[in-house]
Amino acid sequence: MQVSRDKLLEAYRSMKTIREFEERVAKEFATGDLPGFVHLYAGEEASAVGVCSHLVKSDQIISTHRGHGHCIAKGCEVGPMMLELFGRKGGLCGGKGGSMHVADLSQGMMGANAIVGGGPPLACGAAMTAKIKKTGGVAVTFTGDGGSNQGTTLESMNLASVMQLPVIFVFENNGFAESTAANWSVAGGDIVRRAEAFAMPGVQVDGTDFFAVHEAAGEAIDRARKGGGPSLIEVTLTRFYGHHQGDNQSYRTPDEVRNARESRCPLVNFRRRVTEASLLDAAELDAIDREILDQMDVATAAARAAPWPDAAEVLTDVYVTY
Amino acid sequence: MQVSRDKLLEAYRSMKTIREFEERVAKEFATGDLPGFVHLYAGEEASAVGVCSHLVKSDQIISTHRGHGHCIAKGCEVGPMMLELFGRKGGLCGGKGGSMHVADLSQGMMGANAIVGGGPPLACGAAMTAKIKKTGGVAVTFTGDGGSNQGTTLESMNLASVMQLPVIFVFENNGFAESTAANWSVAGGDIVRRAEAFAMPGVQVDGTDFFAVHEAAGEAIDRARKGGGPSLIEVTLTRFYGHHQGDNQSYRTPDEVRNARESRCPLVNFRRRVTEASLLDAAELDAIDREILDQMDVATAAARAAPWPDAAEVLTDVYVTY
Amino acid sequence: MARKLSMRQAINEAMHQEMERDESVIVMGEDIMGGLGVDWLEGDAWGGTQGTTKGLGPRFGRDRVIDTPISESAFIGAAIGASTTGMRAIVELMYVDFLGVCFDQIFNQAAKFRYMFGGKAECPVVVRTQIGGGFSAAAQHSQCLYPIFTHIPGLKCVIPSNAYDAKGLLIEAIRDNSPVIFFEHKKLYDAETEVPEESYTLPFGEAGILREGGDVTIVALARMAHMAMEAAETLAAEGIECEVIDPRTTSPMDEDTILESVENTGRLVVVDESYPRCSMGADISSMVAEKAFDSLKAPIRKVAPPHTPVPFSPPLEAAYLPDAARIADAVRAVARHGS
Amino acid sequence: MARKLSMRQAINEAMHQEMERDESVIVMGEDIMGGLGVDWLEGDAWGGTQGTTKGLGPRFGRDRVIDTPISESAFIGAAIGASTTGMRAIVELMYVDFLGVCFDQIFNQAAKFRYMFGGKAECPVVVRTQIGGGFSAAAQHSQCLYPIFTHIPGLKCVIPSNAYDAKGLLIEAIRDNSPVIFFEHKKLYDAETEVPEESYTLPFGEAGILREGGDVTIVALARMAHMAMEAAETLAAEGIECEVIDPRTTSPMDEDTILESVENTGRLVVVDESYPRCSMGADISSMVAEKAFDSLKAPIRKVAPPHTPVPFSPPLEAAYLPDAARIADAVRAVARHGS
Ligand SMILES: Cc1ncc(C[n+]2csc(CCOP(=O)(O)OP(=O)(O)O)c2C)c(N)n1
Ligand SMILES: Cc1ncc(C[n+]2csc(CCOP(=O)(O)OP(=O)(O)O)c2C)c(N)n1
Ligand SMILES: [Mg+2]
Ligand SMILES: [Mg+2]
Repeated sequence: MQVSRDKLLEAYRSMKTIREFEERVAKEFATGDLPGFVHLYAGEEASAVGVCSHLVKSDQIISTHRGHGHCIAKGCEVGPMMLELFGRKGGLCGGKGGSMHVADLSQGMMGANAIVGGGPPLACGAAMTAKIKKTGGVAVTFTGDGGSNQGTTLESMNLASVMQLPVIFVFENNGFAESTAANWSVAGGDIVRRAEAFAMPGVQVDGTDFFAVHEAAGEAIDRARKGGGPSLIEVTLTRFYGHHQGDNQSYRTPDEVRNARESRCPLVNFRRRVTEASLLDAAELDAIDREILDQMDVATAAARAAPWPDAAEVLTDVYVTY
Repeated sequence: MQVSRDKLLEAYRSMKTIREFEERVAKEFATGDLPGFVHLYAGEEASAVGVCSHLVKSDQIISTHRGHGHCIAKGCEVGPMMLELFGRKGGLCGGKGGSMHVADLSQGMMGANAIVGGGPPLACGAAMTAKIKKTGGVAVTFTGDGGSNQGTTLESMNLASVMQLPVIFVFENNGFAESTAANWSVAGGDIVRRAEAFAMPGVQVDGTDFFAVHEAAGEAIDRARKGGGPSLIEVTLTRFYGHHQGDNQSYRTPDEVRNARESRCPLVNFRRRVTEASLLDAAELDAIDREILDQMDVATAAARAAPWPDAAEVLTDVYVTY
Repeated sequence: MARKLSMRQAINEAMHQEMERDESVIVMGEDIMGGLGVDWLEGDAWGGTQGTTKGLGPRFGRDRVIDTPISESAFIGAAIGASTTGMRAIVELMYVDFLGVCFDQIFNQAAKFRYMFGGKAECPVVVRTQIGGGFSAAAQHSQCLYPIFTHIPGLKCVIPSNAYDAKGLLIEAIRDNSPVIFFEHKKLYDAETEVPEESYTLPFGEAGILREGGDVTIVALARMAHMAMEAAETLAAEGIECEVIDPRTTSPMDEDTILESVENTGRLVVVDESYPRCSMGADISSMVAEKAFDSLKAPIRKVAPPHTPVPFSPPLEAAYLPDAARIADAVRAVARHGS
Repeated sequence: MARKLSMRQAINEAMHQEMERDESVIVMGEDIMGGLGVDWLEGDAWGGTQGTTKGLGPRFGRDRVIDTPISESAFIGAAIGASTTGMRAIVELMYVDFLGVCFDQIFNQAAKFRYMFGGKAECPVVVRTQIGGGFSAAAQHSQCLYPIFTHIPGLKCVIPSNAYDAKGLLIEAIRDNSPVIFFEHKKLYDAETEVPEESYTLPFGEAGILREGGDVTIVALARMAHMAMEAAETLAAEGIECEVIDPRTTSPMDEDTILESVENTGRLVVVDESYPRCSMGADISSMVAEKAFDSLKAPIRKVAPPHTPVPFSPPLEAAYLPDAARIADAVRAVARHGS
């Protein structure tokens, strides 16, 4: 699949934004000023961006507890996201959701979701809407290797298949669910073998390779748009941080993490690939890098300076009528 | 697999008992004196008996809403079962359970279960007990084609596989879940393809052929006893009655049901097979038939004559302490 | 307004009229049309286990009347997802007893979207479900469980006691932009009342006063409203005049109507078919005990089943379920107290 | 008895002692040992998300300390199945908020076996789970939900407020032959009390009297018991003496201790962190309003969060959760009433 120069620049910007957002969140969390739980997506950027670069605003995605990357890839703004993570006024969810519930329905982002396996049924529903209204839209549900074992996920695959829904099941297999290895928890080791069981096309791709993800997603999404039903994509990748901030990662060797940052970094791979092939040049990428770092400074400073939500907000938004 | 004469007689008796129990229940239900819902197993006998003839008392099975056949195959007594279905004192569950909850833990029968997909997790637990205590025991969970799509069933298959539990997933594919055809609701049409997805052996057998079921179950159970982990068996069969008594079966042609009774009857097939091969003779089978009909007369008369449970029973058996 | 309909027919008519009026309304569930996968079949095979969805499929087609596999999390979640992205799904949880295989989608997803997302989501889904005992359907098919849903912020709960209310409340539910759980008592499907042909709505949070009376207030829902009326008849003959109130929706709850009545009678009996702990009965009685304390002339009595599962055998089930006789006893005790 | 333990340690010790004593006790859940599938790893990778199961794996081995995939229905169902066939499983539902993906196994299976099967089944399973707010864990990780479990006949519900109670109640739970749900408030794991080294049990259905006082009774569970004690201190300085009662188990519920106290004080405040409708607070207040009606000198007051999901942002969550100040206000209002 040919990818235009503009698309490449956009993809790089998106991946880099995710990376720097996560690095910044890690730093801010360490100060103790960031409330709640955070689960970082660093290392997995090519999955979110490789998939979402095929989507338009009206397509829907749904994410997991590890949701920042999917938000950014789907077009959520970094400033309101940072405000949300800090729990401040002006946050993407008014401070009511936090990291585990960032959402922006106006961007087709149906939310991070703190229930493992919570997303796939909902994505089937978004796909139903597209199918009934004949919009040509698709829905994508991102799920982890751990989440691939949840019954709600599995039955959603059957539902999507028998209803021929335009939904893509993207399984981000980062090797672990908390501290439990996917090579144990996923029977047979591979998630992709479940595609066949539910009679849908499935493919396993290297999640450090943006182009591989992009191509696989393109095919699946195109098929779905044309009425060809659901697909499964298993993306193998590595998370650079622990399960959540605070995880001591005793189940991985320090080398493992270090090596991953060197050898399994989607950004490094992307940069090497596009510069070696002279598709983009290093200087323009460097410029983007600088821009993004500035953007993070601005977003963080703004979030830290922002007021808290009013206490009266506790009582609003529960029903449509109050 | 060779089956001894005694085993064959026992199998026939068990299948015929199931059949006549169900025919009698159908008749009694039509009088209006049988309370609640009943789901009849007639036509599916070779599945329950083909599997359970490999089991000993300490092995555990768990069933569905369509549970009478599994009960009888696992050794529950017909008299107390009939009392239970009539809701009388002396019923297998003291009249508290009824058709959808007949159970006899002393026979390794963990109960009919009125929640579709309720059984598989529980069977995994019984298998865990056997595994931890190293008894060589196994657990069998019977599930329908409809139940094969329930997330609880699917995730139980993964659990059993990664834990290598001695549990057999028997899927009784009778073509329908209520009025919904399995060829629609099961993605890809076959349940057996899911075995591969969860990395366990799987086989599809003709459920009108006792010998086929018996052989497949023998292999799976033997493997499980030896520590070889779970297996899946899809048994294709036909239910002779509607989903429940009262179902008008508008989704099947009258011919379909009539033909099934002729061409897809496990009892007819069994009799033909064993008499043609001179393994058993027709006269001894006829004798068994008469005995069983008598037994049903006795059980029904006893149930009709039995007293109701005392109203005070409402308050007992909820906790172990009251 | 002479036409009579059963509650089953009234519910069916409500869905027909709303599907006609609004293209975004869809209906989903197991066997709601039935026969899916049977090529030669035309029309409804079942039309739902209770026939409540009959005729919708033939009229509106399988695109909008959607049969599902048995996977409640997936298809109720899908109804919720669809309703968050532009549809208005009416989805059947065949029996409320099955909530345990799909409750997450209802209570953590549908109920919380709007709040968690800072008011930026709407989820106009209706979950229709059967409740209640009386058919010897035993422990896993006879529960009420509406207290569990009423407990959850973000869900509205509707529990009609008759055909007229059912139609108006269901249409209201379909048009409401919050998730609504609509509980149908299986013993009431055949009960008839007059029902207007035209479409109409009844507001949530407005109790019905089924009978006026100045001696004792009885609050009762669904089938228990009928039991309460029966008791009230008996009691009237004894000279005790009961005011019978049917809250109709438990979330929102019409506290005012109940409180006004108790301010007048000073005596309250709450009848509830749900399990007795953390129940609807406890909820209402506690609310009144707090807000009408000074009016109460006698302790509030709750009439409820014992704290056990629902038994199968008919005489056991009869002993288990509240009935008119037990309600009348409670009213007599309350009426006598302190007088 | 000078040794102090945190509630986390007390819970851990209880499991250690019971596993030592009884071979049939097993522990199951996600990451309770952790690191499964990592060949080179020895010992605990996590020991549970809260460290409550640390050391059990190294001591008793993976045969009895069983990590699971993320499939709560399957593994909680398996714990229930194992406990019905000879084991005594302690299984972790990591957060109570996840009940929606597995509740069927708990409320329709474990809770009902004994009854449905006419007394012929026992299911000595313990489900341990985290509850409560206070960590900005937001709407899907901060709920209490114990009213839902308390509603269900056949389940026993234990909600300890301190390390000493937690140890004794957990050992009792493990030895009990009925299914027990054991709720651990995540804000209390670090709270220390003196805890005897030897094994001991505390009976279910016996409330603890945390403080004696003759003016107002406060009933409060888990973290709210601490808030109530804080409020009681403040109020004592104002001359209002509170009796603070911690029910410790909500099913069975020690009604007598509460009723006796209210007969003495005539005034009651119930504090409950769960959602306010069909809640524990409503349950207790309704029980007292019925059974101690003649003793009540003032309306019972409930202190509870508003009827909304739990918000994320710290100041919002603080405004949401009941605290000592709100409890003290309620007590003052009750104390003043009619005097
Ligand atoms: C139903 C449910 N069970 C358990 C959890 C706790 N939990 C949160 S994330 C997680 C691990 C998820 O692993 P995976 O799906 O591989 O996603 P990853 O964290 O690797 O992105 C667990 C067990 C939860 N949030 N929801
Ligand atoms: C969780 C749940 N959903 C739905 C039902 C209602 N129901 C009872 S039996 C049945 C069909 C089951 O079909 P299948 O599994 O094929 O078994 P069969 O009846 O053919 O033996 C349904 C939908 C139920 N009891 N439990
Ligand atoms: Mg993972
Ligand atoms: Mg079937």
